[in-house]
Amino acid sequence: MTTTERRLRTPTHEALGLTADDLLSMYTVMRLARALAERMWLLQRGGKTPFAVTAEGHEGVQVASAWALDRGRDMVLPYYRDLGVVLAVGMSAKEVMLNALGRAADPNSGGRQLPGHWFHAELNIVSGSSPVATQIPHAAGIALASKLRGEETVTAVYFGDGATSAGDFHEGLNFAGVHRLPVVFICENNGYAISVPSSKQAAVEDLAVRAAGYGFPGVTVDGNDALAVYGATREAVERARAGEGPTFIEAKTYRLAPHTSADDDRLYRSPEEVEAWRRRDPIERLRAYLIEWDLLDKRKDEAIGATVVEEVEEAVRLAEASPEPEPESALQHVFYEKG
Amino acid sequence: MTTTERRLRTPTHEALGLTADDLLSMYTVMRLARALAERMWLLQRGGKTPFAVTAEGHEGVQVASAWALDRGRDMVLPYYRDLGVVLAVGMSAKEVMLNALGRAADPNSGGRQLPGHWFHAELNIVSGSSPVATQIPHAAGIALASKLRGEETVTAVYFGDGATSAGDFHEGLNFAGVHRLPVVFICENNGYAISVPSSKQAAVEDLAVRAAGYGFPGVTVDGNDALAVYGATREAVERARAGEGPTFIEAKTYRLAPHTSADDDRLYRSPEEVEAWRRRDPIERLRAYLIEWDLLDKRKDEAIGATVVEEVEEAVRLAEASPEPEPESALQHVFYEKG
Amino acid sequence: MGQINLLQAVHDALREEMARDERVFLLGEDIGAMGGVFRTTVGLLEEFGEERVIDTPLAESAIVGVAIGASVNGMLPVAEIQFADFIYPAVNQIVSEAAKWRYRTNGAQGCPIVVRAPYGGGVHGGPYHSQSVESLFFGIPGLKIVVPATPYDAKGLLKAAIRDPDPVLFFEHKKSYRLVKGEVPDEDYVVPIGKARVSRPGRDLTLVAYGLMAHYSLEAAEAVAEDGIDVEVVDLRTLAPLDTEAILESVKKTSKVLIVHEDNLTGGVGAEVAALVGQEAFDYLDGPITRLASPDIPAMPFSAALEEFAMPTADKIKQALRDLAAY
Amino acid sequence: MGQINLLQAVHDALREEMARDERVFLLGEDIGAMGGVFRTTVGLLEEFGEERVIDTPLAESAIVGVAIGASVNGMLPVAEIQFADFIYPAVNQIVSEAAKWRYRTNGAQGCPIVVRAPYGGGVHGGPYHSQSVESLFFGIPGLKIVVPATPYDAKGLLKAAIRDPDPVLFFEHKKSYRLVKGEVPDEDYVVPIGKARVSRPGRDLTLVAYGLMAHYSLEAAEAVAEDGIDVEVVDLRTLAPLDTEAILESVKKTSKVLIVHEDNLTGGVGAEVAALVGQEAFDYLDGPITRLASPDIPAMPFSAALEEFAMPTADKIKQALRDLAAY
Ligand SMILES: Cc1ncc(C[n+]2csc(CCOP(=O)(O)OP(=O)(O)O)c2C)c(N)n1
Ligand SMILES: Cc1ncc(C[n+]2csc(CCOP(=O)(O)OP(=O)(O)O)c2C)c(N)n1
Ligand SMILES: [Mg+2]
Ligand SMILES: [Mg+2]
Repeated sequence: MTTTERRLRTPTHEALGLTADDLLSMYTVMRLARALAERMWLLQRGGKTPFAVTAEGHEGVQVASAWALDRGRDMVLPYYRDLGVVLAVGMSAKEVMLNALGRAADPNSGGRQLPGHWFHAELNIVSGSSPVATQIPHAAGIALASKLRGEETVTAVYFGDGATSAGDFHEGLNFAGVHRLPVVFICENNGYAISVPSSKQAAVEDLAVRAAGYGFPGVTVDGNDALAVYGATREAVERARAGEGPTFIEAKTYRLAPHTSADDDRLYRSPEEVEAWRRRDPIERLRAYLIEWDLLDKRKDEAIGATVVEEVEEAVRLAEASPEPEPESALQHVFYEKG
Repeated sequence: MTTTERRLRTPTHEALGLTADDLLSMYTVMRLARALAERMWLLQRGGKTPFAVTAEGHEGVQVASAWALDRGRDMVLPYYRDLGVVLAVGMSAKEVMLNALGRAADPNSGGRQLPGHWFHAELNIVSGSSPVATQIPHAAGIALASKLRGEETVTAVYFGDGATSAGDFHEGLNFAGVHRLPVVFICENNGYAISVPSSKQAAVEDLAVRAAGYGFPGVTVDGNDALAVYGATREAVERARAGEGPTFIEAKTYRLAPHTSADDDRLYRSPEEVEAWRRRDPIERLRAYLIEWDLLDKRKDEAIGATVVEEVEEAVRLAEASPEPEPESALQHVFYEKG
Repeated sequence: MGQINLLQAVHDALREEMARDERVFLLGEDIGAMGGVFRTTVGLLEEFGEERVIDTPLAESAIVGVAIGASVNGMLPVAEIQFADFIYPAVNQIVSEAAKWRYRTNGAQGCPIVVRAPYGGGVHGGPYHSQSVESLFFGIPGLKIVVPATPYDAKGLLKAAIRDPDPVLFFEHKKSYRLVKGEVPDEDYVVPIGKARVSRPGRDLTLVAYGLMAHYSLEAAEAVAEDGIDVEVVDLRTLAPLDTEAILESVKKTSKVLIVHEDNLTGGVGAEVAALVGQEAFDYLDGPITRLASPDIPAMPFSAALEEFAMPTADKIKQALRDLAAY
Repeated sequence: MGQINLLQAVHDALREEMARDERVFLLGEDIGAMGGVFRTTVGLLEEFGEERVIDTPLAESAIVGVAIGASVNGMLPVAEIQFADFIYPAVNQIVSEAAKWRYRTNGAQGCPIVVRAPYGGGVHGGPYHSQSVESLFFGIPGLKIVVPATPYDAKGLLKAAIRDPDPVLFFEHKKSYRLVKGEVPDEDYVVPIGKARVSRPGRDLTLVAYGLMAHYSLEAAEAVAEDGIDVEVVDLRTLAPLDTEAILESVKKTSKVLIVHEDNLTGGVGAEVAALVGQEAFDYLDGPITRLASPDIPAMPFSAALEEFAMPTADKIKQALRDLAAY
């Protein structure tokens, strides 16, 4: 783009009300999510943890959508893949690594749950489990509570395309629709539920059409276009905050890595397919945008890369030095314990 | 309508491929359903049975939709309100009364289930329970079996508007959509789930819009217009039989009586509302059509009425004379028993 | 102090807790304008408004799931499942979510919901309106289960359940609603969760029961007293956590135990009571650990003849008491 | 005759039954192209085609509900629940529908489905990939529950389950899949549902177990044999219907019983075994009815330290055997 061309157009991020700094921070968090993910694979392969679940390819939808929330005020229900979401709302790399290694100091669950099962009371990150879709009715309940108290809090709930087949998806969206609750439903549609492709999951091209059945808008966005995701989510958040009810956002994306460390994705998809999507990497795409608008150059980008790597390594160091839970503590906290 | 007017138009039933005899039979079954219902209230109030569930007002959608099925070939999954459906596919008044009184000879369950919980293996009526919506995935499974065997059987499954909020509704329709199964989903939308009105059940005007989310057509028909219901169902049955997949039919109707004998509908709806719907009685409407087209006159109508009453009284007599189940038989048939 | 029935006791507990604490709200099917199919919530919509008495869509998983969400966002929801028989669609939310919330957050957060459900047979409801479902949830760590027998306990325990920081399943015998009457004080009180009650002291034999069967058991105990058999009746009131101390104390005193429940025999709560006694009071036992329960069939059939055959009755309990006493 | 692992035994049973009877088909998540997340269905899609090996949407209630529908329309479906922990959304279909179908049709029609699910801990799966869920279904009339310990039993019991006219829940310990190997004949055979197996005869003490714990129990029994304690190990194999005869026969012989399961203690299957023994073998008993199980927590945590603490092990069983023998 020439300088003249640039002068003639409004940059997308400005049109969306994002400053250059915002956008660079968003980009940095996306890179941090990627770097943490890559480090998790190394830890898992190196025997430092038996399990890893990561989000390569999902950073666009995760970070950009969470960016549209009011941090510390809005409620967030991520699912196991949402590393980018929890980072965007403020979880530190160290906390993520304490979780990845199952340490006693892990704020998510103190080593009780599998990695990727997020919880952080101070950050309004609501505890999630493994059974798919159960968090969707929770989101409705959380939003109902906010509404009953007359707060303007918005609740954002995340899930995959597979989750849209579960009964709880339906019951949760229907409840939110009936009560016009301030919820944003964000579906990260990566075309697969482990090995099951979209064609076997639903007989529709766009899952967003389902929103019409619940009486609220549904939109499909390119999940690898962080700015598009941000725009769609911001609009949904504004609608919710204004008392206009829920929105369903379907962000189409792709998982570049296996489902989890227990998966072998070569059993159900071709290297060509993965490669094609790798060329649409949301991080590359945002990088290209930043460079196009002169908000980033090679030097600055490398500096970001270096900071991110440092942050990750520091997190790993701290987490590895952090103690395991005490064996007998397994008996605690089945019920409330005084004191 | 004058004779000339009549000559100039094709009667709706003929356009739908129904003979005058067909239509009169359909009308007779609707009247039988009504007469049985009214008799059940008397039996319940007279202490002959502790429970009754009836269908006054639903006869149009029930009888006319079932009329579009291939009796003895197609599979039918009625819900507890579907007295008209089971009569239309061949259950006798006597069998209905054996069921209403919980007798040992009741083919539906030998007095084990509440009245209205239908089952008749020979008539392809599939056993139903009380929990709402569970039959919807069953219908998908039944249709899947037909499809796996290459049969051209169609499966029709019935449920109320309340059932459309349950997870099983969603999971069942989605499964049927993915596999393009030969199922017709028939929703008898009477505006209430016991006392809960439509506005608290879903945030949409027409539930039929949900079908789009499963990749197949949804239609809304006037459930009190038997001919419209018949037409919509026949089309859906033909689509299913031709391998073109499921259809969702929403028939809007009204329950003229309380939910069951345990209900007091005055707690949640006005006499005026009930009265307004009484004026749209599907039986009256079909009667008017028949008279309009000279297929029925007062004398013939009275004769039908008399036959129906006789059939009902005979059924009550036989059922009352039929023995109760043996107490110890309560222990039988938890599992398969040889011999 | 006045005589009220169990239905009224439940109603009053809900009403008083709603008045006492703004965080308390109700959700369920037909609880609003209709006041509940059993009329336990009559008048509450009028008094507290549609926002706190919510008629939900027909979706039990959402009823419990929404309650869970609201509870972790500062509210104290009381969910009604119209009949215990319809709690099964909510099992995933109850077992995977409510029961495990505190454990998986390492104690940082609880899930203070109450799930109320009318249970039990003897009302000609057929197999889907008569079930006792407690054994399905019994033994799921993280769940409290309460089954009150008297209006006093129903009111005091429901209040305790609403104030409890953890999820509580609260089962009300639907036949007891109008059948069982009793004294209830006017002032606010709670009955602690986890404590059984000796509803009749006795020396010869311990009878452990709960819910409607606690009444039939008392009736049977009084009857056999005439034959000189002095039965101690322990009304469990709370099934989880089980009051093991109260059970053991009684059995160690009497040396014999009969356990009665309406739920079917196999895998019922009675099995755990029996196992407890067989391990912890073995040396005190003077006769076989005996259970009386419904037969292993899928709940009572509709036909009166079949239903009567299936229900445990005071007569059947009397017979079992006599047999065990004679051992 | 060859040595195969439990995973292979399950696979072979499925394959042979599909070849034997056209009515048999499979449905579940990731069972097709992927061959199952544990690889139990590898190659079956290729051999039998997409119509008989159906990758379903992520919807457990539909998986079981569709299976039920197909079963009452002449098919013999085998549904896979990917982890037993995810069976809860299907509880309504299993308990309200499959379990009650024959009863409510007055015996006229059954519901011959099999629901397979990998269960159990010790695999660093955390609380949602480690659960033992049998106690939730145990005692629901109309359900059969099978938990094989050996490849021989897994293959023979799965074949029996597929041929059974009623619904069968079939739980496979996921840690056993590759850990446990054994001889399996080449020819077709079934192992009857409802029969326990004495996997080690002994005189001093009866040890009742199932699943992975049946192996740990054998190991512990061999170890204490060196101290002169001769343990009889009864591997239940089927939990419902429980083989009460086999249990009682053994206990009447040995006079002492230890019951071991991985499921948490309270309300587990062990309680029913204890209750049975306490009632029917009371006069033969020479020591307290003893249970060893996981503590009452919501399944094993992820951290290795916590998980090890929670799992019953051969060492813990040995200790319990010694204590009971010394009583
Ligand atoms: C109720 C339930 N069933 C099955 C599983 C096993 N499982 C874990 S993740 C997953 C696929 C989820 O796919 P999707 O919702 O598309 O999310 P993605 O992993 O693709 O981001 C499955 C089947 C589960 N966790 N919960
Ligand atoms: C899962 C479940 N929840 C609750 C009930 C109690 N119940 C019985 S019928 C009914 C209302 C059903 O309404 P709808 O589906 O509209 O059918 P209608 O009775 O109006 O024909 C309810 C809530 C039930 N049977 N099953
Ligand atoms: Mg996906
Ligand atoms: Mg209705």
